[in-house]
Amino acid sequence: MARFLLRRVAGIVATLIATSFAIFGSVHLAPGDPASFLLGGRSASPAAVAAIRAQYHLDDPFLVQYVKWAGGVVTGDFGRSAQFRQDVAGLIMARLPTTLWLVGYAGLLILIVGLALGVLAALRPGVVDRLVLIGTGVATATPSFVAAMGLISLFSLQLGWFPAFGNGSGFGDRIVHLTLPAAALSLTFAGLLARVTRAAMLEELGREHVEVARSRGIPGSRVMRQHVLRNALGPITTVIGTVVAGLLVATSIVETAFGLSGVGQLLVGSVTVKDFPVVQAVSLLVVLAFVTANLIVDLLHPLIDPRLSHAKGGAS
Amino acid sequence: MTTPLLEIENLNVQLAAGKAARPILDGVSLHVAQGETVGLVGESGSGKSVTCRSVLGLFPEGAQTCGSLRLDGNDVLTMSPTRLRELRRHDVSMVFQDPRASINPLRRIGDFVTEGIRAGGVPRKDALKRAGELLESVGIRDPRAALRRYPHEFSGGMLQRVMIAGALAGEPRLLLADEPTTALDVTTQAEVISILTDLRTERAMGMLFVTHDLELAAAICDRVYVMYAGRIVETQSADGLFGRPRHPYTAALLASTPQLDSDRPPRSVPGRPVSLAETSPGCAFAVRCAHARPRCTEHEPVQREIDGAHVACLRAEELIND
Amino acid sequence: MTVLPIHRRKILAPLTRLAEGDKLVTAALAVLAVLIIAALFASLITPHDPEAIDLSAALSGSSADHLLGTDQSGRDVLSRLIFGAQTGLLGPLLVVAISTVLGMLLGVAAAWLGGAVDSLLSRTMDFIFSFPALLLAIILVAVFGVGLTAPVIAMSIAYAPYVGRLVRSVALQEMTRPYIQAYKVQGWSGWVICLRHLLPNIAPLILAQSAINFGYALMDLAALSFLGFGVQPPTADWGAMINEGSAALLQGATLPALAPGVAIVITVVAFSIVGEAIADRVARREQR
Amino acid sequence: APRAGKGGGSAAFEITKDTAPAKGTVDSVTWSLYAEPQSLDYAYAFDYSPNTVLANVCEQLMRITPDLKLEPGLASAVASPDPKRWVYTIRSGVRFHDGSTLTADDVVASLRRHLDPKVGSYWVSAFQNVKSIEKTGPMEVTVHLRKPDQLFNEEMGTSAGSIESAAFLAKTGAGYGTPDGGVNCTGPFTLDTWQKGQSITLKKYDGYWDTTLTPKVNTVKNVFIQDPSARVNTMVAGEVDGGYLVPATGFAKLRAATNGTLYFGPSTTAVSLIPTNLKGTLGDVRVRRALSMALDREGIVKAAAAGGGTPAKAPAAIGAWGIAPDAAKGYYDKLPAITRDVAGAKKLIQEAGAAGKKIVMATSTMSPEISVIANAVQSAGQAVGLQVELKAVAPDAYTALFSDPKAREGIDLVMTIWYDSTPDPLEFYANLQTGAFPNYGGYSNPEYDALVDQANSQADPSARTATVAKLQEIAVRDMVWIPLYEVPHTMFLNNRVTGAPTSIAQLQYPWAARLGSAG
Amino acid sequence: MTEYALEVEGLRKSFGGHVAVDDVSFSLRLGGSLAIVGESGSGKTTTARMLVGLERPDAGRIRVGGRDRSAAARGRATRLARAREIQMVFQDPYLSLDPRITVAECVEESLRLHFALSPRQRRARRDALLARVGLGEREADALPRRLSGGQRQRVAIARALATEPKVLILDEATAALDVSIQAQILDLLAEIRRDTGVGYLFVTHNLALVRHVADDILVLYQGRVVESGPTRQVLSAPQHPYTRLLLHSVPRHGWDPAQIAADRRALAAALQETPNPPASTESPHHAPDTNPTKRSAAQ
Ligand SMILES: Nc1ncnc2c1ncn2[C@@H]1O[C@H](COP(=O)(O)OP(=O)(O)OP(=O)(O)O)[C@@H](O)[C@H]1O
Ligand SMILES: Nc1ncnc2c1ncn2[C@@H]1O[C@H](COP(=O)(O)OP(=O)(O)OP(=O)(O)O)[C@@H](O)[C@H]1O
Ligand SMILES: [Mg+2]
Ligand SMILES: [Mg+2]
Repeated sequence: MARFLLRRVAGIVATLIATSFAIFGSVHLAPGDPASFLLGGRSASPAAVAAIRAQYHLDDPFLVQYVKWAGGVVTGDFGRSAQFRQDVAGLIMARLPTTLWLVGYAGLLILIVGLALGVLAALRPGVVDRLVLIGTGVATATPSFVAAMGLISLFSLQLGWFPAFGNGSGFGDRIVHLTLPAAALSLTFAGLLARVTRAAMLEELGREHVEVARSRGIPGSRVMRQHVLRNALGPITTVIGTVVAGLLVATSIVETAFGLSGVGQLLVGSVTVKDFPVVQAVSLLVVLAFVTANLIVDLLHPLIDPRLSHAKGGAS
Repeated sequence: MTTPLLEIENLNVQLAAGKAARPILDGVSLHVAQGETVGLVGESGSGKSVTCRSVLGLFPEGAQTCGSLRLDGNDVLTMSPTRLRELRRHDVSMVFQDPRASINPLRRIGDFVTEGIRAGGVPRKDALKRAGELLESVGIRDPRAALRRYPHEFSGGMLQRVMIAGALAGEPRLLLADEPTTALDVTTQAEVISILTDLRTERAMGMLFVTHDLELAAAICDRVYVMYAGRIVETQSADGLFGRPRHPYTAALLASTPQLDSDRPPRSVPGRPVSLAETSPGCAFAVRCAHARPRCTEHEPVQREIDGAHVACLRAEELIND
Repeated sequence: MTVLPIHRRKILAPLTRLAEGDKLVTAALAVLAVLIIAALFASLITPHDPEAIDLSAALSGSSADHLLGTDQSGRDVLSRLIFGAQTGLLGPLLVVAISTVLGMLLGVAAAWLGGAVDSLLSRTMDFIFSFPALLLAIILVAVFGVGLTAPVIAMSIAYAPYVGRLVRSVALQEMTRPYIQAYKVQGWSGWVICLRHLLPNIAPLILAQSAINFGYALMDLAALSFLGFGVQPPTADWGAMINEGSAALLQGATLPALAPGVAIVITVVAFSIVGEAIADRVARREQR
Repeated sequence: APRAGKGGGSAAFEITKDTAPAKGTVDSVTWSLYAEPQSLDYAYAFDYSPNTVLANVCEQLMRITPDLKLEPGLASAVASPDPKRWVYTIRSGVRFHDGSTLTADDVVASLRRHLDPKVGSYWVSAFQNVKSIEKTGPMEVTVHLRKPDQLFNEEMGTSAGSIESAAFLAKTGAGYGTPDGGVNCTGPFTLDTWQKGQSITLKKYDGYWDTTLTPKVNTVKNVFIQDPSARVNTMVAGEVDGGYLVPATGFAKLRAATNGTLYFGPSTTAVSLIPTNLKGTLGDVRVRRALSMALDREGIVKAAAAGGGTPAKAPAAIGAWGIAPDAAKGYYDKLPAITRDVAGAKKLIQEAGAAGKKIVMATSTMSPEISVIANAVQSAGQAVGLQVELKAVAPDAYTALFSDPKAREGIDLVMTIWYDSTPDPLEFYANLQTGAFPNYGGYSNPEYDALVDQANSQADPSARTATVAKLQEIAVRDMVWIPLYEVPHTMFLNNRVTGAPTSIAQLQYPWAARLGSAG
Repeated sequence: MTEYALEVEGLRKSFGGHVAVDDVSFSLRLGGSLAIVGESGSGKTTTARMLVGLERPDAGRIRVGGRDRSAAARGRATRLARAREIQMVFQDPYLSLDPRITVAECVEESLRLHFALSPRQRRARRDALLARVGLGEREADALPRRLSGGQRQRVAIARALATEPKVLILDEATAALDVSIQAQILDLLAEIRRDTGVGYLFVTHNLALVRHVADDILVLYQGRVVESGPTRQVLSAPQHPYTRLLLHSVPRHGWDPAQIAADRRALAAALQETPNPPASTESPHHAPDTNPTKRSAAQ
């Protein structure tokens, strides 16, 4: 187990190094002079440009720049935002709580609503199943920004139930402020999870061991819990893993649509003005979250399916 | 013969209307007495499994049934769901063909063996203790450790023993064995069969043993039913069946099975086995039958008793001398 | 006389077989047909020039002349919606085409060649996989600028591992089937077996996945347009229309933003229904 | 006198010069900003949101009042012993927010930062004629110029003239003006907290020297609300007490609001088209004029500004003539009227032989006006036989159009919303001098250049404006920029509070100091 | 020397640490018939796969008609030449045909690859082959999905015969079929051997079957050859205890399963092997004692 974990963490580190190199490298490819942006739209005397270039190490060879940057990243120094003239780490840290709250809240909604609907559809073939299928079909097809518009017009403008902007502070206030964004964010994913749950459960329902359990006089609810739902957890967990990762990127859209100041909006804002240090840092963070989520899923799988713990070569 | 343990009379199973509507069983009648081992043989699609499962009240989705299916005199077809569950837990158990598919791979062996009795309210500790004894009785070494292991840690033969232990947990009086050894090696098959036969004598259980291996049926059964296309075509004692098959189908089946002890090469039967839905009026076997006469395709043969054998062949009497 | 109808029936046969009388699938196919026709013949069927402005008629509501009203510049929303189907379908089509081809190559190569090639390709796919599509698109937009190109390239790359992993696992499964081995024993070369037998047999599954990916690509591209990274004004594009139209919501004009939003939802739903219908057919065929 | 807009029936607006004075104190006020300031370093304060905050926190040498007049600020007196020298006498007894006392050293340090290329000040053009900045006494600073520069003194009323404690600048270094480093200037409010990404809270500064501007509000919380709809909605819902720069799309809604008032105030803002390539199709003045004639300005005002604007005759708004508002009206009236004349424009294009020629106009999703105007230009071009191609660029690229000549390659026309920081129209017209940075099209006219220099050496405002009037005439005649419309400065104010100036001078004037309770 | 169609010497193959086939040697006479028997996981299929080149042997020699084919095939010519030497029929009739290719095309493909025939000649040859295995025109145009298991196995045999091989390997080729159909296929195979002189290598665990189809027999146990010889001799006087056990295990009248179980344990103890090795030591790809006999209903 420890060896497996070590190998996976090493894999993640390798991925992150490759990722950071890819991101840094692609940004380096970008046409245009970063210095011209740093001068913020005012007359750029050659002296000023030279000063900026020196300040941001733009004249060093690419590899030197990369090593300097990567060295900083390791110590938590992601460089300085050109746009905000602040340390990128500070910029992100200030916005991280909002994003985490949003992701957490949405994640919870997705889990509860998605699982409940999926299970319901699997258990009640016929009208209920059909309704859930149609509902989740539309939900998965509704982009979060479209949902955002609908939710804002209805709940905050027409009905006035929720505030139209702001992150909120304190628990209750945050919940109130983040309800609509979390709903918009979770719509697609909850629909997806419901569908996957339904499909996984139906697949399990068709398995022989379920029929065997029935043939042994086990009550239906128990069969559902211990054989169907339990065995469907594998694919469900996989989907939850990708959903968690997908959420982090989707926040950029939702935060922009709701005017929340979080990491996603920071990313979008930074891309619009080519504030590369921020783009690099946020991208790296998202990738880190993505691979971590996948690692957790991979660690969960052997717990769900004992067959996998052996296959992975872990000592039992 | 006293009242049989299991008595199926004139069971018809039909898939409901719609595209897939078709008959599966037609007038199946069979009975199993206490302590008796009854074989059910036939080629694939003949309806052996459907017959077997129907004893537990398990039918394909949307199936319509008629006839009667009594266990100890109680009709399974009209039982309440609660009573049916009781029956499955305590009275009848089934051993399936593929143990690896039949046992939930994600749960421990102990869970599998005990789940039936625990659903009946037996506390966990007692159930586990009982499960340990059961595993021991089917020849699993270190049963206490085995309870904590997972199905994938067992070979197929061992897993089939686990399945048998699970089937025995509710102390059933009737054991349904649907090709329990088809997936196993010949040597492993012998071990599993020996366990089954031992247990049957120990517990005086009735057993309905489904197989397509005539030799195997001959070796362990008291009586054998032969099925073809959803109907029972012949019933006899095992010895009788193999010595003097009365139905041309039984005879053909026997002839086509390679024999280890005889030099007579397997004789092939033309055509292929059909399912009930594919049959035309009259005898379903007529198209493949060397002895068929035109009337065979006109009248459906009724079962008659001939020398203690029940045969559904119009020419059964004529053919005795062949 | 009879040649034409027979011919036509042949063309439509796979579709009618797919629909199999299922009303939902039939409706989805109809929606797609309408969309494709709208995209192909947009200039013939639109009531107005999608870029013709009429400032005096800005944000007029639904009327006989403008069924879906006008936007801030007084452009006809319906016409823009119809033209929007062009970029709306072209972008995802490119993404799906490129990513499917790429994923198929990667997946089949990994499965067929196995060994070191497999682990190298699988690692590569894992690596790409760790970039969410939208993130990769955003990075490429940051680097190469806005427009359809960078997002399409980014998403083609990002979607490829999804196809690649599917193809690899399906191909691995298919390769254990004796018919593939029989062809090897017959002396066929790996290429021929892959192209003639392996790929066609896994193609329906890939097609199903592609249809579903199409919907996702459409949503992602629309999201990028909404963020201002994708298709740029004045080109009519659903995502961009929502972006422009959302400002008018305050002025009480919902149609400029609502109409493209609904169009996206309907299109994606239609694609996913068709994708699932294909997957369903494959699954049922497998069962037989 | 109030000026009525002619944006069409319901959209008409009225200019309100000021709001009623505050009657009492209020503990706290929440104010909306449309974006988070990227920095509170005055050297980079060149946008609405940082200026709106800094106006209350960092005071300048000079002060521009709400009625767009220049008056002494931290310099108690200013003198120009000769045209190439400005001598500032520093006000005594002024304390920075940390309690230290303002001296000439602070002024020198603050101003010299604009000259330092490492700083990269956004205000560097204000200092283009500065030779040196010297301390000439304990409380006196002298600025030496290379050539006469009247504008320089006026720029001292903008962030170019903001004064920061030299010690604080030295101490914070690169962190100056960031949420972590903060600022330590003088002004009626101190920077209290900067919650990154969310809000900047200002606190009343008790030691402020100018007792006429003693705040009546203890804290002002500036919240950042980027989304225009959200900004309007929070105003209507009373979640914020007010805000400047109200989105045009929200006018109707805010007018109808019962909990506050939408004000239109004096402004120096005008929206124009800038021909950025005078060597291409737009090189011919007839083509530029034709395009101007073909434009539907009323329609544009209605669609792009929701009626909140008036068609313009000149590229500098009439409000930019703050130093001589009455004379300005006369000059403005003399300018040829702009009437829409598509047929005439078409003829003009034919004369110029430009029929069918191509013009590339940049457009962007950056703000909704841009695309509406771009569409209008395209349709006007079509009407007169020009082929207008819209080239969409990303927001960053759109910004770059104004800073990077390379970014403008291949683009003939861009739209801009231009405001002047000073009340002097010369600020705008100096831009069109040969070689000036914002002379994006590379317009060059010796007569014009001479007049700019002349105006910049005329100390007397009326003489100077007379010269600028000539500049205006030439600029309009040559259509160096194509004027579209002028927009008023907008503000929404909750009924609870009053006193905030409506004028665009709020960008440098401590507007929050006048804010207080309405009843 | 050349009297042998197939000669195998010291064949060995291991997967990971597990030796699946260990030092297996045998030979098959021209037109002869040899059966490889053994319990599940004894290495029968692995041996067969090595013979046709689907698996690379770790050690050992395989010769067909005197030509060595132990090394991997390089180039098209070798590949084709080898395909004309040995062909194989697989166990599962439902998975051994490409579902998209018609029966006729399936056979024709093979002819096209191996022989330069005119289209007419090819069609004639194809029809002859199909007729040979008892399939008519109606089946020729059908897709495999329309055929029963027995018919599919006939197609597979026709396809294998198309290359005119010297040796045909039948890996449990009748195990998935009903006995009545199995008998038909066995008849067919016997006929073909008589007519063409092709040699058979039967891979099976059914000893009763072996008695009727094979001249010689090779008993594998845990990858090793434990006994070999003429079928009659081995079946009537088995030498190795494992062969005896196998023989006794075949169900028949008077069969005593309890005795067999005891014998089996005794044998395992004697050979110091566990009768049922825990699956964890086995490859996850292969569940060793599940006979993959997925008997689907022939529709
Ligand atoms: N769940 C089901 N749904 C539809 N048809 C079924 C179902 N189960 C069985 N059948 C049909 O019933 C007929 C008999 O099937 P059954 O499984 O009883 O055959 P069998 O004799 O057990 O064959 P085998 O030897 O292959 O197990 C077949 O034609 C089969 O297709
Ligand atoms: N590709 C493979 N990877 C790993 N192990 C394998 C592989 N193929 C076969 N084995 C192992 O090699 C051993 C022999 O397998 P093989 O399939 O040859 O047995 P068999 O005699 O054909 O058995 P059966 O009767 O079940 O077909 C088994 O233990 C199996 O697990
Ligand atoms: Mg069965
Ligand atoms: Mg095998």
